[in-house]
Amino acid sequence: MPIREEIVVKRIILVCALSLAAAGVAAQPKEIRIGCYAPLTGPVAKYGKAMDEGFRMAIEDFTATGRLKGVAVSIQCEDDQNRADDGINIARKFIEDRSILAVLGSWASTVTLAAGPIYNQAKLVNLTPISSHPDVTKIGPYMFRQSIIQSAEGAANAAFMTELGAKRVAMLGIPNDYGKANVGLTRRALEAKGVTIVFEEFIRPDAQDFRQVLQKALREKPDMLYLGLFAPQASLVLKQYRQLGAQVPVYGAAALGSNDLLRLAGDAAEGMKALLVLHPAVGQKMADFYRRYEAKYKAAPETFAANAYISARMLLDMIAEQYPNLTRESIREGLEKPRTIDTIAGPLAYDPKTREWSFRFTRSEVAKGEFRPLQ
Amino acid sequence: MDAFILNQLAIGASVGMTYAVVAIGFTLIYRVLTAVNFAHGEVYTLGAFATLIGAATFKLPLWAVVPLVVATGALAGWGIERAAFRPFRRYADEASLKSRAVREATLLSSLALGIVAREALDIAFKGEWLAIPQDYLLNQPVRLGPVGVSSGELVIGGASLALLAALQWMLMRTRTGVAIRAVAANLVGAQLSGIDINRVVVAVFAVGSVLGALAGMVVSLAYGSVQSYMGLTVVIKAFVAMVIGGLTSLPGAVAAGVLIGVAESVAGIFVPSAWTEMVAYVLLIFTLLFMPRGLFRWGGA
Amino acid sequence: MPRPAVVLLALLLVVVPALLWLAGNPYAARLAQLVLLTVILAVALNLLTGTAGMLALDTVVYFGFGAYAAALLSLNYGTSFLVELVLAGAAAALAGWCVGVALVRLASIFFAVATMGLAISFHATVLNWGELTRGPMGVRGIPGFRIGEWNLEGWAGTYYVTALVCLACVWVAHRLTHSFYGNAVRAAREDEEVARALGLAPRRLKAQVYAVHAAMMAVAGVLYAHSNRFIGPDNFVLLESALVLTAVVVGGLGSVAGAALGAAILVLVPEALRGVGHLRGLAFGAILFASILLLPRGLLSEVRTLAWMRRALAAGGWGRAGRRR
Amino acid sequence: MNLLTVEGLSVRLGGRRVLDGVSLRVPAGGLVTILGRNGVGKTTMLRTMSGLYRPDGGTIVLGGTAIGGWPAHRVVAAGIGHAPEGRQLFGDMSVLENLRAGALALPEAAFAERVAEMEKLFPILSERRAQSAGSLSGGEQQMLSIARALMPRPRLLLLDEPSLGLAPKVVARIFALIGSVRERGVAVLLVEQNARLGLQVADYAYVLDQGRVAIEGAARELARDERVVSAYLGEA
Repeated sequence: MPIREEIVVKRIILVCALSLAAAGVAAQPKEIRIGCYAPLTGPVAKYGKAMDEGFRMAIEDFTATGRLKGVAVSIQCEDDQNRADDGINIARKFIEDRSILAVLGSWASTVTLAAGPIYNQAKLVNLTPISSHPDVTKIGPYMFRQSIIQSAEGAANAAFMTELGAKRVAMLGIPNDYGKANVGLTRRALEAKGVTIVFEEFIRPDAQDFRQVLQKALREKPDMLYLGLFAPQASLVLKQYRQLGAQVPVYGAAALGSNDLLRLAGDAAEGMKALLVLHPAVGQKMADFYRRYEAKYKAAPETFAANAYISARMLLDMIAEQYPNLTRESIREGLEKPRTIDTIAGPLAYDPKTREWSFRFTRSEVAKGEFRPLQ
Repeated sequence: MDAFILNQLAIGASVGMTYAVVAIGFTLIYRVLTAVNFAHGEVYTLGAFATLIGAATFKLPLWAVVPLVVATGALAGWGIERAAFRPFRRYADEASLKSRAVREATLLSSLALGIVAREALDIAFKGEWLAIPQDYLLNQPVRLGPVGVSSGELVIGGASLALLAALQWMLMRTRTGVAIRAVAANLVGAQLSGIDINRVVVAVFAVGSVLGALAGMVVSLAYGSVQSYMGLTVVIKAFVAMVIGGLTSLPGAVAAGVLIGVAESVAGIFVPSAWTEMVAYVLLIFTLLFMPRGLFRWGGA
Repeated sequence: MPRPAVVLLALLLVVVPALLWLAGNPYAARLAQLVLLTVILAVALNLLTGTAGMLALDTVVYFGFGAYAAALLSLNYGTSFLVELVLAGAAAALAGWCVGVALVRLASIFFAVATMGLAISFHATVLNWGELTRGPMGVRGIPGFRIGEWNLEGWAGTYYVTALVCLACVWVAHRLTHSFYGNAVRAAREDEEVARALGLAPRRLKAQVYAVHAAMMAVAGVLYAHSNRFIGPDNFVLLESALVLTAVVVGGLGSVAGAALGAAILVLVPEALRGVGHLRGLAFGAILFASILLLPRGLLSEVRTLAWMRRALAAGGWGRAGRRR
Repeated sequence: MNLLTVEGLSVRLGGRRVLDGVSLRVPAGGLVTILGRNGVGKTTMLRTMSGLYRPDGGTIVLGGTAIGGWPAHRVVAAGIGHAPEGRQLFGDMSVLENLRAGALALPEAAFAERVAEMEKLFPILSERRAQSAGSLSGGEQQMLSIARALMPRPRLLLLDEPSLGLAPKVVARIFALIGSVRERGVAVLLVEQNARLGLQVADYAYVLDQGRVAIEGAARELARDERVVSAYLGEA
C-alpha cells in the first residue's frame, strides 16, 4: 500500500528530526530538572509542604537573577508520605528519569536512609536539606547534607547547657530516628562534660497527655529538662509542665527554635532556652527571607522552608556555573569541591570528610513571646 | 500512698475520661445497630475543629461555641448514617438488618468514610497542628489536696458523667429513648410497632455524634491543639473501652475507659511510657479470651 | 494442566518479564514485584477472611515477623533467603497455630478487634525493642537475594524469586480453596454448629487456616526485606493491614483471583496518583468506599469464581479436583 | 364491605419469587385465616402487608387507601396491627415499656386508657407490668405481642402463628382471646400452620401453596373439603 508506505517514511523522517533536536537539546539543555521527595501528605505534610515552598522560592529567586536566561528550571516534588517504602519507590523512578540531574530530600532521616543507597548506587546525587541522622552521609559519595548536624548540635547544646549550670539533666525524646539521635548525641556530649543524666525516656508521639512521664522525670530531681521533640509534642509537654507547677528550667533542641513552637505553646514556652539556626533572629538576611516568604504565602514559614531554600539555591547556583556541561556526575564534582558558600544563614563551610555544611548556632531564650538571641 | 502515686492515678483517670467520653457515643451506636462506626474518631476531630473555627476564626464566646459543635456533630452523624449505613439496610427483615455481612460492610464503609474525612481535613488545614487561642483554654491548675489537676480535666470528667447521665435519662424517660431502646432490642418488632426506624437510627447517629463532637471540644480545650489525625488513636481506645465494658453498656464503657487510662498510667510507673500503648490491647485480649461479655456485666443500660 | 494455569505461568514468567526487559525500567520492575508481594498477602488474607470468614487486621504481624526475621538473620548470621523462607514460614505457622487456637473462638467483630490489638502491639514492640529491632531507625543494608555465589540482586532476579514464591502461594491457596478442604472451611465459615453436625471440627479448621495464612505472610515478609533492603516499624502499622484487607474486599472476598486483582489495583492506583500528591489518601478511602457500596461482592466474587473454576476444571478434566465432581 | 383487599400481590426476595399473584379479602370485623405448609409464603404475605418487604406487583388496599409499598410505620398508622411470628418483643424492656413502644404517637392520657383496656383484656399483663418482656412465659409473651399490636387501635390485626411453641391449654386461651378481640370490632387475619385450629375460629380461609392461593372458601366448607382434609388436617 503506497499510502501506508508514505506514512512510514514520514514517520522515519520525523523520528530522525526529533532525535536530532534531542541531540541539540543535550548539547545546550533548555530544561533543568531536579527531583525532590518530601512528605506532602500525612501527619507531617506541613513540613514537606514547607520544603516544597522553599524550593519554589529558590527557583524564583534564581530565575530573577537572570543567570540562565531561556532555561526552564524546575523541581519536581514527589510525595513520600514520610514512609521509607514510598521513598524507595520514588528513588527507583527518579534514577530512571535521565533528565533528573540531582535529587533533594527527604524530610525524615528514616526515608532518606532507605532511599539514599539507591541514589548512591545509581550515582545520582541526593542532597538532603533536613534529614539530620548521623548515618545519612555515611551511605556513600553521592549523599550530601546541608542541615543541622546532630553531632554538632549535641556539642553546642552541651556547651550551652553546662554554661547555664546544668548538672542533673532529665531528657525527653521523640521515638524516631531524629529523637533518638538528637537525645543520644546530646547526652553523650553532656556526659563528656561531667553532667549526670538522671532520666531519659521517649514519649508516645500519638499521645496527648505527657504529665505522667513529666512527673516521673521530676521525681528524679533534675536541674534542667531537655526536650528532643518537635513543636506539636513539645508545645503539649510545655503546657502540661507549667500546669504541674514545676520550676525546673527547660532547654529545647534546635528543632524547637521555631516560631511554630511559640504559636502552639504560647506562654508555656516562656523562659525556654534553645539554639537558633534558621530563625529570623539570627541575622538580617534570614529576617528578609522570612518577610518575603510571609508576603508570598501569607503564613510564617517553617524553619524547613529556609533549609530547603538554602539547599536549592546552592544547587542552582552551581548548575549555573557549570552550564552547559551538566551531567549527574558533574553535580557531584561541583558539590565535592571544598567551598564555603554564602547563604541567608550566613557563610556555611563544607567538610569534605562528611560531605556536610556546618551551620552556625545562635544561643537564645524565649522572652515575652519571642526568641531573643543571647550574647 | 505518696503524692506521686496519687498524682499518677489522677492523671490516668483524667486521660481515661477522654477515652470514656468518646466511648459513650461509639457504644450507643453499636448498641442500636450492632455495627461499629469507625468514622466516630473523625466526628471527634470535627468537633475539635469546630471549636477551633468558632474560637479562632469567629472569636465566638465559649458558650456560643457549644451550639456550633453540637450542630457539627449532628450534621456529621446524619451524614455518616446516610452515606455509610443506610445503603446497607436494603431489606427490613432481621436476617439482613443485623447480618454479619451488613456489620462487616458497614465497618469497612465507615472506616473508608473516616479516611476520606480525615484526608479532606488534612488537605483543608494543610496537615497543621493548630492552637486553640490561649484565653479559651481550660488548663488552670487546681489543687485537690496532694493531687494537682487542671480545670479542663474537671470539665472533661464532669462532662462525661453529665453526658452519661443525660443520655441515660433520655433513654429511660423519654419517648425517643423508648423508641431507641426498642430499635436496639428488636428491629422488626420496632417497625411493626409503628416506629420509623430510619428516623430513630438517624437520631441515634446524631446523638452519638454530638457526644463525640463534644468530646472533641472539651479535649481540645483542655490540651490546646488540634490536628486532622487526632481522632485515630482515640477511636481505637474507645473501641477497646466499649468491648471491655461489655459492648452495649454505657456505664461499662465509661468505667472501662477510665480503667484503661489508669492502667496505662500505672504501667508507666514501671516501664518506659512508650510501651504503655500496649496496655489497652493486653487488657482487650485478656477480656475477650477470659471474660467475653466484658469486665462489667452491669445490665440495665 | 488446565489452560488458566498455563496462561498464568506464561504471563508471570515470560510475558511480564519480557515487557519489563523491553521497557528497561527498574521502576516498573519494582512495581511489578511489589504487586506480586501484595498478591501473596492478599491471597493469604483472602484464605482467612474470604474463605474462612474471619475478618482480620493483623497482616502486619506475620508479614513484619517474616521481614524482621529475614533482616536480622541475614545480617547477624549471613543466612540465605531460602533458609529464611523455611524458618520464618515454619515459625510463623507455629505461632499462627497457637494464636489461632486462642482466637478462633471469638465471633466475627471480636476476632477483628483482637487481631487489631495484635497489630498495634506488634508495631509498639518493634518500635520500642531497640536492642533487637534497631527501633525506629529500622534495619538497613539488608542483602539482596543470593543463592550461594549466584547473585539475584538485580531486578530480574528479584522479580523471578518473588514470582516463583507468589505462584507457589497462589497454587497452595487455590488447592486449599478448590477442594474438599475448602468446602469444609466454607461450611465452618457459614455455620459452626452445622459444620460440627457434619462431623467437621470448625475451630480446628479455622486455626489451621490461620496458621497457613500466617506462614504465607511471613514468606512475603522475607521477600520484602530482601527486595526493599530496608525495613522499619513504619512499614508495619495498622493501616498496612487495612490496605491489604481493602485489596481483598475490592477484589471480592473468597476468590483467589479477586484477591490478586485487588492487590494489583491497590498497589498500582495509588502509585499512578503519586503525581496528584495529597489526593492519594483521599483516593484510597474513596476506592474502598465505592467498592463496598457499588460492588458489595467485589470485582470477582466467590460464587462467580467458583462457578467459573468448575467449568474450567470440567472442561480441562483436571486431576483429582476435576474428577471428584 | 371489605376492609382489606389484596389483588395480585407478588413479592421477590433475594431473586426468588415468594408470592406470585395472591389475592384475598378481609371483611370489616371478620376473621380470615391463611393456611399452608412451611415456606409457602404465609409470613412473607403478612410482612409485605406490613411494609417490611416491598411488593413488586399487585395492590394492597385498606379501607379505600392503597398502602402497598408503604414503610412499616405508616402502615401501622393507617390501622394495621401485626403480632409477628416469633413475637419480636423488646426483651430487656418492661411489659409496660413494650406497650409504650407500641403506641408512641398516643398522648399520655390516651396511653393510660389503652393500657387499662389491654390489661382488662389480658389481666396477666397487669401483674407483670414491671417485669422484663424476656422473662415472661411463652403464652404471656404471645399476649404481650398481641396487646402491643392492639395499642394504637388498629382496624385489622395480623396474627402470625400465635400457637407456635405453646402448650395446648395456652393455645386454647389465646384463641379465646382472639374471639374477644374480634368482638371489639377488630378484623383479624390469622396465619396458622395448625389448620384445624384456624378453620375452627375463622369465617373464611385461603390455602396458600407455592406462593399462590390454591383453595379458598368458607372455613366450615373447607374443613370438609377433601383436598384440605388429606393435605392439612390428616392425622394431625
